[in-house]
Amino acid sequence: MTIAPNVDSPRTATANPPVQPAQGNLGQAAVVRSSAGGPVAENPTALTPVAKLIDVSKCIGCKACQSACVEWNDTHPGVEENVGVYENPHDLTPDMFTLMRFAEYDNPETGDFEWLIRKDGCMHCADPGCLTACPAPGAIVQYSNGIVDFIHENCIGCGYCVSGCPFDIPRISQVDHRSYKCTLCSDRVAVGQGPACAKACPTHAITFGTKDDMTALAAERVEDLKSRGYDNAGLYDPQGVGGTHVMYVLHHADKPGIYNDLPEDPQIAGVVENWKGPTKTVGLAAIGLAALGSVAMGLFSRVAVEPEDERHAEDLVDRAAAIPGGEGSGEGKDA
Amino acid sequence: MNIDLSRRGFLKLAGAGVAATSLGALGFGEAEAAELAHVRGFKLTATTEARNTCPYCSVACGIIMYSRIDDETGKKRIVHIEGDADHPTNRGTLCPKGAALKDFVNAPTRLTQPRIRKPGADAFEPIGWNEALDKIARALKDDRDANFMSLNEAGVPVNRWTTTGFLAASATTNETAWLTYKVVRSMGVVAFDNQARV
Amino acid sequence: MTGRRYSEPGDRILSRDPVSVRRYAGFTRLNHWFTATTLILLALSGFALFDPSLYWLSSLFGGGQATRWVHPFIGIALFVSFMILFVQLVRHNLFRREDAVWARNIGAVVKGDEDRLPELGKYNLGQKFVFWAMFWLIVVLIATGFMIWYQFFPEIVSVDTRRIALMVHSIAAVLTILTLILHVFAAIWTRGTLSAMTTGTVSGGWAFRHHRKWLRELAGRQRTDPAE
Amino acid sequence: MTNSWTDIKNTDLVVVMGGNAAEAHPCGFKWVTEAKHHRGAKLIVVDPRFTRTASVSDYYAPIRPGTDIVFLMALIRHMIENDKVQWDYVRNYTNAAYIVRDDFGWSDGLFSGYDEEKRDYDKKSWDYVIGDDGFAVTDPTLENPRCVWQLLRAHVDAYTPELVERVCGTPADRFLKVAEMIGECSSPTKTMTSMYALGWTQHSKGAQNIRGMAMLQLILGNIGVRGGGMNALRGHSNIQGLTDIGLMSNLIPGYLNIPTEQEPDWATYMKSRAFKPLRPGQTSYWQNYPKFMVSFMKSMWGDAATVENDWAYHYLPKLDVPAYDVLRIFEMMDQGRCNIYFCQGFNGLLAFPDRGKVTRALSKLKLLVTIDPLETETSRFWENHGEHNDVDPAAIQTEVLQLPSSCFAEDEGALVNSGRWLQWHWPGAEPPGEAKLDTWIMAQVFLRVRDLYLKEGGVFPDPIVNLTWDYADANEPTPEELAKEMNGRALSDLSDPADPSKTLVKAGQQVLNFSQLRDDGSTACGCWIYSGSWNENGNNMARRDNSDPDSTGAFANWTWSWPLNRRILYNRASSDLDGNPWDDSRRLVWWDGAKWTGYDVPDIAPTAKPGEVGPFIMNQEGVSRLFSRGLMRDGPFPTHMEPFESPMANVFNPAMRGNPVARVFESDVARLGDSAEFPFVATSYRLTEHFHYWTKHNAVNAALQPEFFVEISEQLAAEKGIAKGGRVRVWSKRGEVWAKALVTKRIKPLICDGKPVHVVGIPLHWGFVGAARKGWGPNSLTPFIGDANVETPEFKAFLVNIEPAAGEAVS
Repeated sequence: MTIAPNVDSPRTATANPPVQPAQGNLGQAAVVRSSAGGPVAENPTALTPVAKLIDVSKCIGCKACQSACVEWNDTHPGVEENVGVYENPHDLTPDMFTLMRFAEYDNPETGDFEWLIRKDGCMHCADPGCLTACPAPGAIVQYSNGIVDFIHENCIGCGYCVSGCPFDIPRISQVDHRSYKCTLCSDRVAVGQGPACAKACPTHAITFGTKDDMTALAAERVEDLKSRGYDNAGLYDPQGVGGTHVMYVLHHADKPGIYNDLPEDPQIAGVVENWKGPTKTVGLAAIGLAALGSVAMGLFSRVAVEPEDERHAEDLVDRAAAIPGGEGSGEGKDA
Repeated sequence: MNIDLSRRGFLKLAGAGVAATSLGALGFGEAEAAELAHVRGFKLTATTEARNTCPYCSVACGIIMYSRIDDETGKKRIVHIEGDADHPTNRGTLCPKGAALKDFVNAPTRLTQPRIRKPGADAFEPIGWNEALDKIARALKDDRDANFMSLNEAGVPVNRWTTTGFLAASATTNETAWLTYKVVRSMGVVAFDNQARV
Repeated sequence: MTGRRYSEPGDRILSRDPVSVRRYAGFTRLNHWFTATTLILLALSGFALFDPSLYWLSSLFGGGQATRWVHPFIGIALFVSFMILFVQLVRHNLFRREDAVWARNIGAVVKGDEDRLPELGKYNLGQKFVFWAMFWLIVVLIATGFMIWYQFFPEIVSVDTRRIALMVHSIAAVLTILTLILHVFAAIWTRGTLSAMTTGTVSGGWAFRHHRKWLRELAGRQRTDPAE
Repeated sequence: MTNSWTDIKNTDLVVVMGGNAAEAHPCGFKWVTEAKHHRGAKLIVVDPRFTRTASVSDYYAPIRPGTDIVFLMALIRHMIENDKVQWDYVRNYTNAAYIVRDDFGWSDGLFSGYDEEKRDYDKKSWDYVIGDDGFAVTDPTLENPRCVWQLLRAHVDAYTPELVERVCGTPADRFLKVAEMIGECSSPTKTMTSMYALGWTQHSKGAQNIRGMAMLQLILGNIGVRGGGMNALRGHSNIQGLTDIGLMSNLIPGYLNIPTEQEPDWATYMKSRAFKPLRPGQTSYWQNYPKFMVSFMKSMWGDAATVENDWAYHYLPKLDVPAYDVLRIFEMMDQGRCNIYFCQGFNGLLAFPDRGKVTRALSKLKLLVTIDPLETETSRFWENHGEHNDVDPAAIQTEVLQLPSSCFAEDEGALVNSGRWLQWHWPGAEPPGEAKLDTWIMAQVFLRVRDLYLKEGGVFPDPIVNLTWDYADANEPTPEELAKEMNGRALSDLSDPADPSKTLVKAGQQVLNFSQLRDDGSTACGCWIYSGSWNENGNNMARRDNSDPDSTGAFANWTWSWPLNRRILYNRASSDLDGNPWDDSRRLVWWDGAKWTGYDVPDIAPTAKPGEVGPFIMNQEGVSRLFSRGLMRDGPFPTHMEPFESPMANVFNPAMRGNPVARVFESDVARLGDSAEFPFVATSYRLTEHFHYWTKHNAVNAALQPEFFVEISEQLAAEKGIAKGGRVRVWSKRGEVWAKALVTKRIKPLICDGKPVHVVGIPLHWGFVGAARKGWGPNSLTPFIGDANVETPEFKAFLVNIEPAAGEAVS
């Protein structure tokens, strides 16, 4: 199956991947935002926003998503050691774009124990902190379907994206010094496939489709959870970052923090905003003005040494030399 | 003279000098034009598909194996394995083991030649198929002829062979299993079992 | 006979007609220009990472990756170099009573009519301000610099701290560049100053007009000098 | 599985006990989440640990390993006491009404007929009262105190919620909540499914655990219906197939049996397999046994099997013991009574209990042949790997031949999934290097042995030289040839019994299915239950039509399932006595006035009148058995038995250790520990990141779960001063291992008989070869004891001790 570049975003992938040459719909033509003033499309292809929905209440923490992610993206996470937890690798790495995080929670209300398992990874924010912070033009782009992708050729490995991200997701490779994170399998989505993790997920805890479809599905799930006594069940689609293209269904949406510190109200840090905003403008302006100002002042005024200053100086030196042993002291001549 | 001094001094302002000249040299960052946005080329393009089922647990998920001819060996090599979306049981999904099947098929610890470990030796050494199979046949014949029990104490024909045992696999095909059954049973082996219990 | 209050050991009258005075030794000048160079390079590479409109500057250093890599190392060079300079110049940059008077008559300074100003030693308050501003800013830059040096110190501080460090680093950088501009401007605006850092000498007239106490002391020491 | 993976979506309640489906069968577990999402189904998990399955459950109850029978019998008691019984089902489809002999009884934890010397029962009394008409006597009112129902009621009376709390350590309120949720499924319109695996089988009374749940399911009317059933989640991709094809010491393909010494001739053998109906008009399908047996003999030995020589009856070995199961084989090996051993795709060194004994036994072999795609610890059992395999190669005289075989990706054929689907697969690559297909290897071994016998003669060569081998290429029989051989074909024209003038099947043609098999030698069939898989319509196992009319979850045209492409066993029981579905929303098979019809292949003769022929046609009774007569060695009802290594004595009979009829070898008695020396209960299990000892060869899975660890509660960790992630030493009477400690809230101490019982969880995926870090398996610690009926090793409940370990981290 060949996808014309103008074909719309896929719904949750139900077909097997193509093996015939397929033309994708993600590329420069669909770029709506690009880091550091990188190139954006004149009038970008209008793709329907997509989303990955992670239903924590269906997740069994099997790590199929991690496995599928590694296989699809050809990364090679190392064999670490066991440190007394289920998380392996122990954190996101440039070779592990997604990670199951396990939390053991004694629910004070019910007195029941709960094992809260959350798939961590890039949230694909509508307002991405990484893109805001990035100093390299075109290193981070946002496509019209909402996918935030790294264009590694343009990445300079400064790590600003790590500081810019409200979810602490990007990781810098110590090998090629470029930043890596979940691409939402942009290469699969481009040809009408869902992300590898969503396709693999055994219990369909991860589903992929248009953001509208996923939001509707989430509502259905929340209703089911409420019927099972999870009164605070809800959808996690934080507006602080303009909403995300990876969303969670949580049984305890009122306490995202209990799912391994999922941020309550994530947003791009104030300092980052300031640094990338006022500091930059004001700073550059000040430098510009100072430069101009001094040049101007230099033109209109100067402090020059007058000839009599030289004479005063000679007198002063001579007089000092003239005191005891004055005449005949030949130091001056020597000079 | 003062003026002279200052002019010379000004021209010696190193930093500015370097900057000025370099800027001229490089057509103002043309070299730094950003690579245009693009996604990774679709990696399954022009691969061959084969339908199979996962060899691990008994859910028997449908999988599709994508292969290419390996330049080195000239043999077909699996480059990717993914769940079969058409399969009624798994609907394209796979567990963490199934999703990584490719690395099982291509594992560095796959065996590629018959090997023998001689009594008391501390290492394997290669052996040819023929030699290995003849060794096995000889050993079987000798042991069977020596220990086959035709009649029991009561004189009832029992035709059993207890000094050689065979442990069958748990992931071979029915067809392999049937052939194995025929071979093992025909010889009268009773110490015959499989992995059903473990 | 008299000790030095306003001058460095190396400072002395070189000739009397016309008077010319040694202000900076060769090493000090080299040190100064090295520091200056690193500062310029840092400014340029820093600008590249600071604002997209200036990203093209990264081409001066062989591209974004190279710029990202080299900037911190130049920073360390600057720090070391500046500190050596600092040790040489700090003594005469300490605050003196006459600096207050000078400050009060800053208007006169700008007009250039120095008769209304007190006689000064080797440095005036303006120069001292530049000296100390540079010192403190560079300290801040090197400290925050390490915090954001992701390649080698990814874990040195928390993400939150790193975010603040990033902002402080850029603000400090801006101030440093402003100070640099002031420094360069003053050097050019006050004619006869540049030679101090190029040839190392100044004219007697320049010394008489801007740093009379310093000149006096040197004049007074002429005889004793050879004994030194 | 009586049902299929896809059928689970039809359930209202899933009970996962004796298994951990989410962990071991994630993609099958999808159908549980599906049922929860779209049917509002509930999930109950009963397990010693709060498992991954429990993490998505609606209700969880802890239980002490090895006490499931108490829990299950208490559930049955609860259903009877609270009238949570599907009466029509129990009355008509079970043997509740059958009258049992007066001399049958139970006391002190033992049934009538126990012989302590033989460690066995005389099962004579465990039977029905047979009337003068030769049929079993019944009392449809269920009033008779000697009827199965009344006996069951009396039998479970002791299993109160209090007993559950005392023995299982399950808080009574938790048990009652579970009982209440399950009770709802006694309604004909509510169904519960049981998903279990080795959590129930790997006990010295594993078969009785399963009996217990099966009885409960019958009482609730959940067998044979959509969304119900007893669903054994098989562990390996084709262990169902290997069992169907009878690769066991005592089996013949299709669950026929290898004769014993007590059956010296064909007639005697057949007499005990006459399977005469125990009630008037019942099918008792096993009456066809001779047809299947003769067809099997013909497929093995063709013309050499004749009516004159009893179909070559003596080509078959006769057993002197119930079975030469792996435990017995390794016991014999250890005694030096075994010389040659083959391990085909099997890693015994890590898979069998008491690794020390396994190593000792293998060291006494003359020749070990391993056939595997991968390196295995077994093929390198003689190699020193420091603490991970501390042996002296020089002292081991076993010769080892390691033969490289193909893997799934390189061969063609069918695997049988847990739902009995035979699914054909195709190769996508070629075996690496000199690796060969398993079929080629087996053919080579056979042909070479046959040639030696033809050349040299030898002891009883007949079964070898006469084995049918009519394959196009003798060196490499093809999957198609072998599959067709199992389906069976006509050896001469088969005439239609209804009209002898018509020929049903021409000589040489594939039979349609086993209904065409004959006992006169005119048909050959390797595995009767697979008959129909590759008939004249072609390879039905390769069918890929995934349509599912009315989304019943049947997928009748997807590949092929045995028997006769039937997807749900006993499906006639999905309708009431008159043949109308119990639940209209879950119609499966029903009587349309003239014949049986529906979404599935009816599990009854199409024209068998409802009300006359019982739904359980494989049983002589025509009904299911709440009382299993003499069919199980350890009792017609399940009764509580402690594990052989247990922290507490059997409450019914403190003197009784483990299963009173389980086989214990002399040499192993001394290797059993007690709770004084080994105070903690250990249980072994899989992790979802790994598959047995295979995926440790895989860099990806090794990264996902790199190193051997054990799981303990925060309380035990505190008590022993064990730190999270610290290194511990775990040892039993049989061996010791070192592991990382995973301290978790998911395991909590249980209070049994007033004392806290700590559980130590031991996953099983590490060894000394592969990509993952070196480690051990639980089998270094487990006892060499099996289930009384099928000898499945007691891997799920044994005793250990644990302490913090100094020194280097593992590997």
